[in-house]
Amino acid sequence: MSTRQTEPTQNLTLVQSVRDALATEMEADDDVLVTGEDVGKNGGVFRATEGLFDEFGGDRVVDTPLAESGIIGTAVGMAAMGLKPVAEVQFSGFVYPGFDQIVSHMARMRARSRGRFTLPMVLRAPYGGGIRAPEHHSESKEAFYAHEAGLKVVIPSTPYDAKGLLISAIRDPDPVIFLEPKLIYRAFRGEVPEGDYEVPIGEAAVRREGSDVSVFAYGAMTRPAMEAADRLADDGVDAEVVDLRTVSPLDREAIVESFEKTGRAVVVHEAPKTGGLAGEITAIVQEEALLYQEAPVQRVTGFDVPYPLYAMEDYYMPNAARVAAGIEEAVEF
Amino acid sequence: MSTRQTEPTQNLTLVQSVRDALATEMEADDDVLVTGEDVGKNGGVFRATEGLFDEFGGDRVVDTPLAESGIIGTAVGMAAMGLKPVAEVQFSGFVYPGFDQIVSHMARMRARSRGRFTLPMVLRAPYGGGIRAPEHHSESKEAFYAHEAGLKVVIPSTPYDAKGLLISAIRDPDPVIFLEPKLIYRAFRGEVPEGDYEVPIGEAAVRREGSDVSVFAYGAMTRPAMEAADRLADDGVDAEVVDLRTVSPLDREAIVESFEKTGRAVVVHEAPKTGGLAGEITAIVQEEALLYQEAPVQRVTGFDVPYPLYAMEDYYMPNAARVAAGIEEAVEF
Amino acid sequence: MSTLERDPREGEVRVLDENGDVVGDAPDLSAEELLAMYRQMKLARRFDTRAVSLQRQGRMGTFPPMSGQEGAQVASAMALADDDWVVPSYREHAVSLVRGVSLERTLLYWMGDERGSRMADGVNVFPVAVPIASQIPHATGMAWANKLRNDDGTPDAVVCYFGDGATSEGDFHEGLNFAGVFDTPNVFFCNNNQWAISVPRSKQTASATLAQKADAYGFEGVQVDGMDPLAVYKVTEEALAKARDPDKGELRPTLIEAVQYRFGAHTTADDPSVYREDAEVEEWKAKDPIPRLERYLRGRDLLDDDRVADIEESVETEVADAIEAAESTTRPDPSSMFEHVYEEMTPELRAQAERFADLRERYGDEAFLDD
Amino acid sequence: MSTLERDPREGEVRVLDENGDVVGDAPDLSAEELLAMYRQMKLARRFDTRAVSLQRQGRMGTFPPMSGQEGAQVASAMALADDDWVVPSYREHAVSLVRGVSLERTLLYWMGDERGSRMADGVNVFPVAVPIASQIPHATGMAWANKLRNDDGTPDAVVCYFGDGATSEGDFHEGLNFAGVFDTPNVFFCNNNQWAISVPRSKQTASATLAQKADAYGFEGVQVDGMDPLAVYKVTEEALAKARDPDKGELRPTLIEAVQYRFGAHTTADDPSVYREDAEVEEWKAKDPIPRLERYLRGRDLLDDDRVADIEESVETEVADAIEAAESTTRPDPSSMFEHVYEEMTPELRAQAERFADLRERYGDEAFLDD
Ligand SMILES: Cc1ncc(C[n+]2csc(CCOP(=O)(O)OP(=O)(O)O)c2C)c(N)n1
Ligand SMILES: Cc1ncc(C[n+]2csc(CCOP(=O)(O)OP(=O)(O)O)c2C)c(N)n1
Ligand SMILES: [Mg+2]
Ligand SMILES: [Mg+2]
Repeated sequence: MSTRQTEPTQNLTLVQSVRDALATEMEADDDVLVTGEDVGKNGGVFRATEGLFDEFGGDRVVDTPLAESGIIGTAVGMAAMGLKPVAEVQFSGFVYPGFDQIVSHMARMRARSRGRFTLPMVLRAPYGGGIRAPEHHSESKEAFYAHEAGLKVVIPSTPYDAKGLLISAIRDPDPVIFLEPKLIYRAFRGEVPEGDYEVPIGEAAVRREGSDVSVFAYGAMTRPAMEAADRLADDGVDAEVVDLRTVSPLDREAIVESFEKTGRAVVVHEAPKTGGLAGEITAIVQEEALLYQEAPVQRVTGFDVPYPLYAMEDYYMPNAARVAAGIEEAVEF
Repeated sequence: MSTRQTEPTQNLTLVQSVRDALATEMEADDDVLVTGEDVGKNGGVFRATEGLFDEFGGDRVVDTPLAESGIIGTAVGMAAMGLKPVAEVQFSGFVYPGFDQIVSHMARMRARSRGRFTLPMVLRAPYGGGIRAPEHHSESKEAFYAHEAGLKVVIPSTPYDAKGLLISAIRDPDPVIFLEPKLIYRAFRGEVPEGDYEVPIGEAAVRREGSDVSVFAYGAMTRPAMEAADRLADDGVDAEVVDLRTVSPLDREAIVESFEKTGRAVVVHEAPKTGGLAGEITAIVQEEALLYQEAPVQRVTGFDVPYPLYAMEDYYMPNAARVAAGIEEAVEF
Repeated sequence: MSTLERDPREGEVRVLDENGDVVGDAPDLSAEELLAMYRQMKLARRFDTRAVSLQRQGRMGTFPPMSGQEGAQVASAMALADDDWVVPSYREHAVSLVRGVSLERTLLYWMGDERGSRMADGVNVFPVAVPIASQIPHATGMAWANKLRNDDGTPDAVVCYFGDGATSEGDFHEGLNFAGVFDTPNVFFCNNNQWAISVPRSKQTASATLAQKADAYGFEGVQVDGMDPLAVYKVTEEALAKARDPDKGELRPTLIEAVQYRFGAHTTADDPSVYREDAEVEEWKAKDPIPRLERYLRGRDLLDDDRVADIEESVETEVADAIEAAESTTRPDPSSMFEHVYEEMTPELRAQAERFADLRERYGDEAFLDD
Repeated sequence: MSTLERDPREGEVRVLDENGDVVGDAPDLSAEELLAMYRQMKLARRFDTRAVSLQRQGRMGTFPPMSGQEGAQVASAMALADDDWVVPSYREHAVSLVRGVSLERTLLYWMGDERGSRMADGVNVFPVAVPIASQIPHATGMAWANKLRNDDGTPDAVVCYFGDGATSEGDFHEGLNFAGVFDTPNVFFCNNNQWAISVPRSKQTASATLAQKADAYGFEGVQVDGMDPLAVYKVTEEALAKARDPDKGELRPTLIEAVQYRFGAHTTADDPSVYREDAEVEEWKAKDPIPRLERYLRGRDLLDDDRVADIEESVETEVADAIEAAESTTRPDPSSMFEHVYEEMTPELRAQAERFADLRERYGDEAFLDD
């Protein structure tokens, strides 16, 4: 389902569109509630829940104690009873105290109960690096969640998608992990319909068509991917940029389609290289389209090091220059 | 360092060799101690610590309260003070309550403190499926740990390696996650030197030389890989079987060397396919040796489902038939 | 006084002493209810014994017996109202039984068949939770949902069961803390059976009682003789009443520590002789809840030898029928593994399921089962 | 009495009242020690103020100020013996200062330079722990190691700091429970500054005090006026003595709840006016530990206007020098990112480091810094 073109829009940042999605769904569905640390009066440390407490009250916008397993575990319980909790973990690097609840329960309650108990819940977390934050505030470990069956994992890259994907996530009958790239929370604005609309989970978007090489990216990495593609256009390299938007399930069809066209690929993510989703995507293309492959898939990713303190983070994060170097290697192979 | 051929050996199962490694290192080094649930008087639920409590006393073989974050977190503290704790988590599926301690601290204390505080600790856990155990007792999520920089991850497949690798892990200045495939804890015996010896972390072993296709496996999956190779030998397919032994850091050199010889590969693991290490290994071979590649790398893995209860586990676990089918596809492409 | 010196059981609630003599106020239970309680306990004991031998005979996988714990389980479960919820660990077969989970279903579960994990519609029991203590936050969330959705101020309660070992896990702490803060209609029922596998209660925590851990969350903790079914019924009933409708200044949740003992092994894979003395077991067997309640009922002329024999016979048949039914259930369809992962299969999962079907067709199921 | 009704501060240890008048037994501190305490508190306050403005000026990243908490931090840290250890959270600049971590190093850390996280050799302070409560099990493990390695029965103690919010995390529970069970020489020092970002203490837990949470672990919990440095010194000293050498029947660990207030924002990224009233802040500012100690010292003729001015001047210079030193430190070498991940780089990591060096060479550092 996509938005009607005539609908009024607002010019929002990504974090505002997250807030807008929450307000929209809370308005529409009494079963939706928001829980987490500082999501209430404070409106969230990034203001993603700003004003919701005043609008919907303390029963539906709940400041919890400081305990991630408690947050996720109680959301599992609420969801099993039919509520639709949208739980926030303050930064994706702080999900881990609640990791057991995710992999042992959130991902499997449906399978365990053979469909009797389902968990229409969303776990939101600001995600990724680049904002000069302290240790543990810049993690991107989407690969953990993508390896766990039963979860869906969404990472938007535009205000429009953020709202549409979050609405889809809240309505989704399955548990969704919704990772919000905080580097682009306020980096730019976009037109976002006022009403409700869904952007389907599991569908990639081609952000730039091209024929020489496919650049697969998501979240905040879509920007440097686009920028590198633009830069290289001047050198006659025609890069296609595919924004995956959902990393579980991956849109294999879109990935393969683009790769069959170009025969070359660069995968970009902030997460460390080894064990990151670039490996998975590489495996997919050679599994489905080896005969089209003309060069090794280039992985332009974070390094296999703990995310450094911010004095060095610009060197850690993939950027346009590194993506461009990857594209060049793919094209020149 | 390898064992001298003249040394006396014992005929041990894999779990006995784990115990033997612990006893050997505890004997040699007073700083080594064992902690975990039921590791003391009970000798571990798989008897991996049998007799150690009587031999080394309650200060060095410690039954802890039932709390994995406490187990791993206190081991971090002990290791920072120079002890060499070998902490056991009873099953790898129960590591998750302590996952934060692993990714936020165990993996990074050295980097965070720029080398002042190092963690010469080992986290052992029985691992993998196939023993008709209840839910959560059959997990294999080595990919989580391999994606986290700062950890080493070892998965032995023979009694000889189990002892030598565990001794190396205990002596290693960095934190090691040591996953013990419980399907083969007692499935067969092997000659194990009585004295101490190291099997180096980070080195794969070629278990069977071959020229047509490389089968990469580790842990309990080495057996069906060998069996499939043997079966197909009758059909004239000459498969090489490489037992990775360490999954972080991967022995890229051995992987690439084998693949350059065969041009075809099958990767076998119990873990779910998506986001599993087969993707990483596929990415490595095409990154380093695309020009040698003659067929898509076949991933023979667990399915993207929660590990089923045991009535169905034989259908979930990769076995010789599935590996053979994968080899055939790789060879016939 | 240091907690090290205090007698950890001095404040324990009791109704029957070890001989079945009344030493406290009995709860208000009808003759039928008392007899039903007795029968369920007998049924649970018999089921437990048979299940252990099924495992020994290779007819079932690892099984966690609960003999000795029938008093705590049956009596607490009987105190619930129909709409209340139970969130069990893996050892609450008798609770489940009382709450309407068939023995057949419980057997199927321990036979490794996921269908045993699907509670029948209308049965307000959550699936077995294997990771220790991890079900506690669920129970808090469920009770919280009940409270949020309830309009008349008396929400349905949620009773969560766990062991003594579970009190050491972070999830115990977080689940109970949330319950205190959000004042949720929960009863946290700790089956303190003295052992967490081989680790005795005394090494699990230095606190004198487990009940006192409730202090940390601002609500009440109660210690009860868990092998005294009438005392258990009483404290559970009171806790449930408070959960639904607390007095002013009271918080809804309660932590109940039911002091008891597991007579058998931790599971059929465990050998308790390695870590505990027979004398200790015998000491606790003297507190067996079943003869205690039986003596009480005989004393009130609700039971005699004939009725006991009748009950034993009917219980025997019921267990045998359940085993027969479970064992004659056709094995699950292997392809069902791919179902219920998501509401709708993802394309990749569908592809995997198809490939799996294809392999089975090509090689036959023997190929999967041979190693 | 229900915990809801009890005055949560009724059992609090106090020495100085809000006017600096003595209302309890003062600890045995020399004039030098008292003056040192005062100076460190002044230094911490000044440092804090300057650090916040550095952030405002874009010269430093997010910073968590601690004004208002100097009494708890300085006094507790001064009570430690040289060989004792400190395991801090992220707000213990004053503790670190007292324990020998230079202000320059603390600044470097908050300027995003990992070298600020490497404590100098011989400084028994663990690196900053950002994930709330996660350092608590480390402290237990460290104290456990001290006890195991100690032969004379009086092991070095480990003092772990954390906030009120941290008490809700599972790691608080597990860390304290292990400490009780293994009877480790720990002091768990809770800086209850009333707020966990925007969540007030009253919503963090329903327990009346945080100190009483120690009951769950079988050891002592003490509540102290955390803005009364002399009271803090006293309870910490007592806890440390017990940690090293407990009386019979006593357990070594103590949970200290130091009741205090953070005057400023949670961090420079936080705006407390959104969630709390100015009046509340003013009320707590009246308890400011610095003027309280100052009045006490003036009353005993240890301070007068001149000495205060001298101290203020020397403190000013010390902070300015630290800032100067931190800001003139050359930026870290980007390739150092690959170091200290392992004792020896793995081959893959070496390859990544080489490729990184190559890219820097080819494109120049500008290419990395421009977006
Ligand atoms: C998180 C986790 N860690 C470890 C285990 C393994 N394990 C299963 S039962 C058990 C002991 C549980 O003791 P207790 O809570 O007292 O319950 P009981 O079995 O006595 O009923 C352990 C350690 C587990 N299931 N989950
Ligand atoms: C595990 C974890 N969850 C969330 C956060 C984000 N966070 C940082 S500080 C803080 C509040 C801490 O409050 P408290 O423990 O009272 O310490 P204070 O900051 O008041 O000193 C939160 C929620 C974190 N750092 N770690
Ligand atoms: Mg128990
Ligand atoms: Mg606080």
